[in-house]
Amino acid sequence: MTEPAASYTASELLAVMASRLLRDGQIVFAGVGVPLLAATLAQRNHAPHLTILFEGGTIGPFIVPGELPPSTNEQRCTRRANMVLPITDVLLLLQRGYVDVGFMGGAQIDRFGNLNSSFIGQADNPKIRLPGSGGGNDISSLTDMIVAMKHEKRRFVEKVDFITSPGWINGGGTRAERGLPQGGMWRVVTDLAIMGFDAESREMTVLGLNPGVSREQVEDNTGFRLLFEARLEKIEPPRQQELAVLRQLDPERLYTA
Amino acid sequence: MTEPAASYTASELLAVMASRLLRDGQIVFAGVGVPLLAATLAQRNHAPHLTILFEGGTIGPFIVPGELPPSTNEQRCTRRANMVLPITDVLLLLQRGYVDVGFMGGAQIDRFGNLNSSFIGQADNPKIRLPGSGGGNDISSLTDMIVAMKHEKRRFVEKVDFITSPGWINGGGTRAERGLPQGGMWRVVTDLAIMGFDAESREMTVLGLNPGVSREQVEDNTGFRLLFEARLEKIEPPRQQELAVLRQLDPERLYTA
Amino acid sequence: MTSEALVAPYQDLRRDTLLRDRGLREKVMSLEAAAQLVRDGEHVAIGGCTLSRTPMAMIWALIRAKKRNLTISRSITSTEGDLLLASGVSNHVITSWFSQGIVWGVSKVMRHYTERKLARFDEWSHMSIGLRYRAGAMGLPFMPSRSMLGSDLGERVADQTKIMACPFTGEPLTLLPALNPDLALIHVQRCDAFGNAQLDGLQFMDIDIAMAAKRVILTTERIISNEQIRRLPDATRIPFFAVEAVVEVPIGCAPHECYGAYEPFFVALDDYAKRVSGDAVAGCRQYLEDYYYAPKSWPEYLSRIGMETMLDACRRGRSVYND
Amino acid sequence: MTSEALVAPYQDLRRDTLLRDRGLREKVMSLEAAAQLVRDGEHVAIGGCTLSRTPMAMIWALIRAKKRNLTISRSITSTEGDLLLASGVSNHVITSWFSQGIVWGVSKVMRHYTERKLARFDEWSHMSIGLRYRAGAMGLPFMPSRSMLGSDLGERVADQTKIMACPFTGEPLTLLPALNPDLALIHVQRCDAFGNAQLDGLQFMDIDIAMAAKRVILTTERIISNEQIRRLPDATRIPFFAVEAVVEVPIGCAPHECYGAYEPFFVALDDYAKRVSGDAVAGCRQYLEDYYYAPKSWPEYLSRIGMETMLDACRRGRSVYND
Repeated sequence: MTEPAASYTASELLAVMASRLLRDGQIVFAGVGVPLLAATLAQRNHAPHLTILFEGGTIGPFIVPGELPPSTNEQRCTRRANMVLPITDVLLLLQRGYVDVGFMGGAQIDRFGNLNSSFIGQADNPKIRLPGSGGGNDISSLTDMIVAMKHEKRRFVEKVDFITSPGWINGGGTRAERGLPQGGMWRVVTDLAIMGFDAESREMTVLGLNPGVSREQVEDNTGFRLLFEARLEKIEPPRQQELAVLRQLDPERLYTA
Repeated sequence: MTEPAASYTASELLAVMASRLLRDGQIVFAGVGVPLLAATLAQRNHAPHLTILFEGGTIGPFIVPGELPPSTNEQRCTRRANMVLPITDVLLLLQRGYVDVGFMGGAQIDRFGNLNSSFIGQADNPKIRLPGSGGGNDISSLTDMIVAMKHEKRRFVEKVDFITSPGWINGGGTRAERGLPQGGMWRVVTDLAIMGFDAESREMTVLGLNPGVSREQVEDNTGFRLLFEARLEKIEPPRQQELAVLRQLDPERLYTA
Repeated sequence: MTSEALVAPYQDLRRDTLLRDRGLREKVMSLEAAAQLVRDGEHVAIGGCTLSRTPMAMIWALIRAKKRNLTISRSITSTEGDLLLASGVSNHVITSWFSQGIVWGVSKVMRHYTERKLARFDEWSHMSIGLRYRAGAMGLPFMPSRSMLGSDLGERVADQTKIMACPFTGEPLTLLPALNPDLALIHVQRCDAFGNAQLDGLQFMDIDIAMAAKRVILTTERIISNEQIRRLPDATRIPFFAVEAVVEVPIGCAPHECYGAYEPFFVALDDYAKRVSGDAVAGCRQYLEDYYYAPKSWPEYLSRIGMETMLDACRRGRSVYND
Repeated sequence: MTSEALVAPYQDLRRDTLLRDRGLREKVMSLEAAAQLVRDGEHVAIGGCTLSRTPMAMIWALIRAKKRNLTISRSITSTEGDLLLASGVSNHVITSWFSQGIVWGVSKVMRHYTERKLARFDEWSHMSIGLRYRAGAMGLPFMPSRSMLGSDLGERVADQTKIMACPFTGEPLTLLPALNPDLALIHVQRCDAFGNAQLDGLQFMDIDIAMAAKRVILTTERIISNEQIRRLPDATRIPFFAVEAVVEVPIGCAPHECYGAYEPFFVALDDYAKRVSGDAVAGCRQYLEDYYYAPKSWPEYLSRIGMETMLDACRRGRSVYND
């Protein structure tokens, strides 16, 4: 796909759009990369009381600009945190019900918001063995999800090869029937659009198009039939101030190249 | 019953006899009072590498002479300990299988070594509501037990009014049948004798008489028919050195009056 | 069957939690204001154990506020149990052991209320109470256990547990129902205004209680800055978002102990024991009159216990750091 | 089905534990001696997570000792996983995520061994691995969980789990089989000669791993006196009686990090990534040659990484205490 004509990268756009979805006072279980940047941007912008949780075992850290962690499991994740605790216990906060939103990147997603980070091709005989779930399955099973990813046909597929992290499974009430009445995929943020899921069918539905992006452009980069809201949200382009915060956080463009 | 004619109290005798049952290197889950005194005496005497665990959450403390804890749950239990941990986790060491011996006092015991610290009389309409199990049920369920108590007819009964802490239940294989293949009552130490349990029937069996105590004296103070080993152990009276340690630990005779 | 013996549906537990304001916010208030967070008939879990880190000041405030029909749960229950029964604040105690302490013998107050069926005393093994809180803290409906099998103790609460054969090994297990108290009262050495708490020494069941409870009231020897908390994040034991109220109450466990700050006030505990050695209920009510209703404030309660007794307890308390 | 997927009968687990010498005794030894405690084919759990507190020196020793057919389990597996596969030490990895790290992309070494079925990669959710260790640590045959339902991830390990309707609420639960590794390798900031260990910062799953394992090998930045341990008993995270061996190895996680001591050696990690960017297996084997087999000692391994890189990592590592 082509870069939207503007002075920001696709990743910066993702981070800005995603940050606007977060509300003050929320507890957000975030992965590194765009999710962390978006959550931190939200904190500095409009959600000063938002709390970030990291899978490695951190509650409420401050990220030091230019010292972004390589994963959620290094000491950089703990700078000036309110608490550190064992991995199992921070993940159990999801099960206990303390977390408002889980927020991560995605490799492959389908029209019902299921995520695959395990296998491309057949699980028993894969073309590519991907790294795996990490906490993805736990987060997706136990809270509402936001996913930020690049909008590409090969990533947006009719049906994922393997459900690593459950979305709405086969749509409708199938997620609850499979034993997961709580949580579910809430928003998918890409460099082209912001999507939600139909309240009934649970099919992926475009809620708004990013500045300068056409409906056709989104459809061309999606491997299945997307629903579109009758009235699409108007999405404001990234503001200089938002981009400035991101560039201060990630001067080396580790995650925003 | 009459005090054995000697310059030590019944409690001191109990502590000394019990301490001799402990071996070096063992991990002993001990209650306060005589069990703690006996375990500490063993440490100073013949078992320097014995480790004491307290229900309140302590691993391997040193007891400061004259500063005996009022229960297993105060800071006096933690002096120079190797580790303190939550109550549930120290009790889970029993379930994980780390503990060699559980050691506590008893209010009422029966011929199969079951202990009652809950009700005298009917549970639904008790004559006396006793304080309860504490960790007694857990310790008795999950490791080998030593009990130290005064030898009185009202305490040594045919059948306890209520099984708070399981011994051999109804004898034979009934403990295992009830779901407790591990652990069981190993020794009962009193001011009159040391008792074990028959390997088959699991009936309480006198292994040795304390100095100056007759078989009849033991029978007169027991509410059921005791078995006696064909060859009774010869039990040495408390040595001055053993008594000296006890009196140094408990100068105010808090537990050894 | 009592409410806390039943396991709430998972979605209810989640809703209760998500409805709480879990943002980073100040929540410092007075004992009296905190007492208003407790509603009659609720299940209140008490932190600490026996004579240690008992949230006595908060219990003092609940008794003065004349709460009624509270269910109380605690690892081991000591003098605070007597007072909660004799004051009429509680009529139901869930615990593993209930009396002032071994050296003082069986509580006559506990005996009076339980033997006469004026109050209910649900007895569980110590580990079982801990595992029930832990299941609640983990968002699980139950915790399996190998304890309480074969005994009358287990039989007596059989209507609240399940016995199951392990699907992996066939071994018998007791499934203990999760305990999610409406409130937890916990006293700590220090915490910040948001409720991030540090705990020294013995932790008892406090962390599980805090995470299992629907609301947590923290009393603390002192309130420290959030900056101090953030300098040592691995010393935080209770996270702010689990906490509803923070009350600064120095010497807030008297006459019980607070690790590293003060040991039990033995003179005061012996005095209490003497007061309940005869007509226990009358003695306990008089004690409530003298120490709970008469004083105008917690400092006045402390002055009645006496300066010399307090200084001695503090000297002994700090001694753990002398070696 | 692999041995660690089956839950051992409880009496076997108890026997293994009771047979260990759990007395207070010194157990300091060399890396080489500690490596001899590991037998071919055993299940070895690795402490830390991703790039943090990886017991790299001990893994280095196992690879040099040419161990075979080890099953490895870890919360999240990074470069040490590549090295254990490429060296032939392990042919089975149980983990939730396996690659060097997000910024370096998918591990081609992992892909080579798993896609060609040269090694088995059992994938569990992160929390599920943690709960399996926790069940093992608690002496339970399983831990219930609300995760891994409905997904192919759960389906794929369905032969190792049970789905059950909660007997209290009727809700569906996944029962996760306990994981009791034969050995745990854990690196800590400090411990005493008996094995009482203090852990700073992120603890990951190390405490559960230590209590679940049948034998624990501790590597430590430094060995401190038992007196120091006893001065701060609430700082001890692993009790001596769970530990079989103590090895003092400064900078023992290089090129990974050790909280408060050194951050990841990014220069070295980028170099590794470059070496495995082409023919990954050949590159990894060459790396093993240069860093694992050629050096005569751990200090020599460190000098090959380089003084400047190390000092920089240490400067960044200590910075957590600068604020």
